[in-house]
Amino acid sequence: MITYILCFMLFLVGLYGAVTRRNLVKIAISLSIMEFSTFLFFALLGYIDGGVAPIVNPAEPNKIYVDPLPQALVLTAIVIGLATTALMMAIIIRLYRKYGTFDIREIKNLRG
Amino acid sequence: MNPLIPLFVITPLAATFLIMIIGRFIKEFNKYFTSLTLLILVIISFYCLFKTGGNVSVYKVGGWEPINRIPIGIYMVMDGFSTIIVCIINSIGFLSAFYSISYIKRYTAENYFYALFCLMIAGMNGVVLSGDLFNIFVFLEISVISAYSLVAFGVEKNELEASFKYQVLGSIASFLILFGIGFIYWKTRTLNIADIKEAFSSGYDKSYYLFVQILMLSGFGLKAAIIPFHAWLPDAHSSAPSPISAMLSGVLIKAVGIYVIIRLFFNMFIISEEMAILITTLGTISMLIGGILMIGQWDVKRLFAYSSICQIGYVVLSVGIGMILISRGLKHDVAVLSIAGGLFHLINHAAFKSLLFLNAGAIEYRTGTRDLKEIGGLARYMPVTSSTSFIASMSISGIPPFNGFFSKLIIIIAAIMAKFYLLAALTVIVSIITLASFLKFQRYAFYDKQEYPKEPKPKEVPFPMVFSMIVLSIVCLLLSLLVFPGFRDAVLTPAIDILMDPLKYSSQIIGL
Amino acid sequence: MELAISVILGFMILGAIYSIHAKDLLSAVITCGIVGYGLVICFLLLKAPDLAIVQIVVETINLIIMVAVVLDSSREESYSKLDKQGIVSAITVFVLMAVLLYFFTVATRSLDELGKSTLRMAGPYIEGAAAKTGSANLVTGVVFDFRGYDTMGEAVVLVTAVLGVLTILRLKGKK
Amino acid sequence: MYGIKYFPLGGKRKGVDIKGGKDKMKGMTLIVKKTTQLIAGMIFLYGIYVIVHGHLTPGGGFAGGVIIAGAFILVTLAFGSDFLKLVKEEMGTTIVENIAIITVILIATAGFLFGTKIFFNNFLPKGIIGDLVSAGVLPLYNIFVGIEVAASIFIIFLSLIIFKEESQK
Repeated sequence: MITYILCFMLFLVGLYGAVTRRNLVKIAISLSIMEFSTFLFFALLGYIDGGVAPIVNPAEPNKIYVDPLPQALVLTAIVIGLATTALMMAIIIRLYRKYGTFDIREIKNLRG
Repeated sequence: MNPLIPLFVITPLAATFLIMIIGRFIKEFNKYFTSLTLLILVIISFYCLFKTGGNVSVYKVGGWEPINRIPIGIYMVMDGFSTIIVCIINSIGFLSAFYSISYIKRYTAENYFYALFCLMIAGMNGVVLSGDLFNIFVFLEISVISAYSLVAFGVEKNELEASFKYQVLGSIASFLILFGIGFIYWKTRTLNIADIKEAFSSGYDKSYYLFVQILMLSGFGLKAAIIPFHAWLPDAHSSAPSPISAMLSGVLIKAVGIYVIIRLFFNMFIISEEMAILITTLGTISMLIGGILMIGQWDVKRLFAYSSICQIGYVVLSVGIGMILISRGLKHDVAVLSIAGGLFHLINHAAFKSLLFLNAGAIEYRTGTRDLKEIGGLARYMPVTSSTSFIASMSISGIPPFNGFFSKLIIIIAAIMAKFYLLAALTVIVSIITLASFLKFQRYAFYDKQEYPKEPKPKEVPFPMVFSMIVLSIVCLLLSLLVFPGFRDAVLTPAIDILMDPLKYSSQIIGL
Repeated sequence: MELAISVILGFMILGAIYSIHAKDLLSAVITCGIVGYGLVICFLLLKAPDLAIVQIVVETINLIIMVAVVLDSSREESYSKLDKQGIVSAITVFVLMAVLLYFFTVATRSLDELGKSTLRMAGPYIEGAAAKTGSANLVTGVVFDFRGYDTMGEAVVLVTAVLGVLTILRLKGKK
Repeated sequence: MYGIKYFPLGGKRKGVDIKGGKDKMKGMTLIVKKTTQLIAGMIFLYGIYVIVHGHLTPGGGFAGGVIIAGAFILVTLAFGSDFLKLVKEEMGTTIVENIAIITVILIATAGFLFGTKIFFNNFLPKGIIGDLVSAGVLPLYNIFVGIEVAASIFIIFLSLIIFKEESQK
C-alpha cells in the first residue's frame, strides 16, 4: 500500500507545483510530473505477483501474465501526454517571444 | 446494432483529413465541405432522435460480444439523453461552421481552422456516444486539445494567454479524471459504465465512493466551469473567434462537462445525499457569483461568458435538487420535474447563448470592437443583428413567449414543490439580474446613441452570418413548444426515463 | 518488489521537488527528464516492457522539445521573495494536500494490495486472447483489437496536437 | 587540442553559437556528421524492426514511430538545411501524416464495409501465433500508425525550428 501512497504523493507534488509556481516552464514541468504519477498508478494496478510480461510464447503455456489492460491504457495516455506537452511548449515559446519573459506575473493582459 | 452510431465519429474525422489534403490544392473547398458534412450529420442526428430516440441502442465496436455478461470491448451507446446532446452538438456546429464562411475570412490558414473544427465536433460526438470510461477520456482530449488551439487561433497576446490558462487548468482536470478512472478500475476491474454499475452494487464503502466522486466531480467540473473551477472560462470564451466562442459556450462545456457529470452520477454511481447536496451547492454558488460578476462587465463577450457560468449554475442546481430528492427517496414526480427543467434549460441555453455569441461576432465584424462604451445606435444599421439579439436577450432573461421563460419556470416550480424556498427565491433574483445586464447590453449596443459615433458607418453582415443568426432565433422560439406534452414526450421523456431508472441503462446494455 | 519500487519512487519525488524549485530552468527541465527515466525503471520492474520502450523514446523527444524552448531564453527563473499572497496560497495548498493524502489513505483501505489484483474485464484478454487476435504480444492485441477504437482516437489526438502546433506557430494571425 | 575545436560540446565555440541562430542550420562539425551518417541509418532500421515486430515483441507502432522520428531529427540537427527546404519538408510531411491517418481510418472502416459489417473488425485471417505475417490487420495498423506518429513528431520539431528562424528575421 505504501507504493500507492507514494505515487499519490508524486501526484500532489505536481499539483503543488502547478498551483504555486509563477513560471511558464515550471508549470509545464509540474504537469509532466502529474502525468508520470498517473502512468505509474495505472502500471501498479496491473501488476500481479509472480506474473510475467504479457507476451505469449506458444512453447510454454499456462503462465501467469500481468494484466495487459492497464498497460494498453497507459500506452494510449503516454502519447496523449506527448501531444499536450508539445502544444503547451508551442504556446510557451510564442508567449516568450511576445513578452520576453517566462514570468506569469508579467503576462497579465487579461483580468480575472 | 444501429450502424448509424459510428458514423457520428467517422464522418467528421474523415472530413478533417480530406480538408487537410485536398484543401491544400483547391481553395474554397474547406468551407463548403465542412458545412456539407455537418449538415449531413444534423440530418442523421434528427433522424435518430425521431426514429430511435426512445430506446437504448448499443454498438459493439469490433464485434466483441460480452463473456459471462461482462463486456470486453468498447461499447458505443445511444439513448434518449445522448441523442439530444448529439442533436445540439451537430446543429450548433453546422450553424457555426456556416457562419464562419464569412467570419473567418479575416484570418490566415483557414484550412487549419476547419480541420480543427471538425476534430472538435468528432471529439464531442465521441464523448457523448461512448459507453466506456477510458474512451470518454480519449475523445474528451481530442475535443479539448482542438479547443485549446482554436482559442489561440488569432495568435495575439490575449488569445495566447487565454489559451495557456485554459490549457493548464484543462490538463489538471484531465489528470484528475485519469486518476479517477484508475481508482474506479482498482475497485471494479472494468471500464464499461454499465458494468461498473453492476460491480459497484456489491459492497458499499463510503469513504472510497466519496473520494472517487469528488475526483470525478472536480475533473469534469473544471471542464464545465462550475464556480470554484471557473477561472479559465471568461478569458477563453472572450478571446476565441466568435463562432468558436459559440461552440465552446453553447456546446463544449455541456458535452464534456455537464453531460458526463449527469451520466456518471445517475447511471454509474449510487446517488448519495452528501454528493447531491454538494452538487446543489456548487450550482447555487455558480448561479449567484456568475450573476454578480456579470453586472460589471463592459466587454460584450466577457458579459456573455459570465452569464454562461450563471446559466450552467441553473442546470446544475435543478439537477442537484432532483438528486437530493432521489437520494431521500421521496417525491418522485417532483424529482422528474426538476431534472426535466434542467435538461430543458440545457437545450435552451445552447440555442440562445450560441446566438448571443454569434451576434457579438457580428458586432465585432463590422465595428472592430467589443467594448460597450464605444458602440451604440447600431439598431439602425444592423437590423437583423439587432432583432435577433433582442430575441436572444429576452430568452435568456426569461420573458414569457420565449423558451428561457418556460425552463426557468419549471425549475422554480420544482424548487418550490421540493420545499427549497430559498433556492427558488435566489433563482428569481438571479433571473432579474440577468434581465438587467442584458437590457444594459441592448441599450448600449443598439439604442443608446442616435448615431453610431465613428465613420464609416457599419452595415449589415454578409449572408452566411445573417442566415445562422436568423435560424437560431427561430429555434429559440420553436423550443418553447417543448413544454407541450406531444413534443415533450418525443424529446425529453426518453432522456429523463434513462436517468431516473438506475437499472434500465445497465440492464439494457449488458442484457443486449 | 514493493520495496524496490518504493525506493525509486522516493527518489522520483525528491527529483520532482528539486525540479520544481530549481533556479536554472535548464537543470529543472533535465531533472524532470530524469524523473521520467526513473519511471522507465519502474515500468521494467512492473513487467511492462512495452511501456518502458514507449516511455523512454517519448521522454527523449519531450526533453528535446523542452530544451529547445528553454535554451533560447534567459533560463533564469526571476526569483522574488514570498509575498503575502504567495504565503497564503502555499499554506492553503499544503493543507489541501494533507487533507487529500489523508482521504486517499482512508479511501484505499479496502482495496486490493499491490500484486493481488483480480481480473474482470481483462480476463478474456489473457485467456485465449492470442487465439482471438492472433497476436503474441497481448498488449498489442488489446491496443489494436479489443480497444482499437481508443487507439484510433489516440492517433487522432496526436494529429490534433500537430494541427494545433502548426496553428499556434503561424507568424501572422490576421490578414 | 586539435580535436577539441570540432567537438560538439554545445555552448559557445570560437565566435560560433551552436545553441541557436542562423548558424545552426548550416549543420554541426565533421565528426558529428560522420557519426550521424553511421548511426542514423541504424536507428531508422531499428525503428522499422520495432514497428514490424509489434505484434510479437514489445514495442509497436508508437514506439517505432517515435524512434524513426528521432532518426530524422538527428539528421536534421546534424546536417542542417536551409529555410526554404525546411518549409517544403514540413508541407510534404504533413501530407504524409494525413494520408497515413486516413489509411488507419480506412482500414478500420474496411471491416464496416465488407467482412462482417462491423466497425474495427479484424477481418483478415489470423495465421499462426508467432509468425511475422499473422494477427490479421494488426501489423497494418502498426505500420500506418508508425508512419503517422513519425510524421507527427517530425512536424512538431520542424515547425519549432521554422518558427525560430522566422521570428529572428
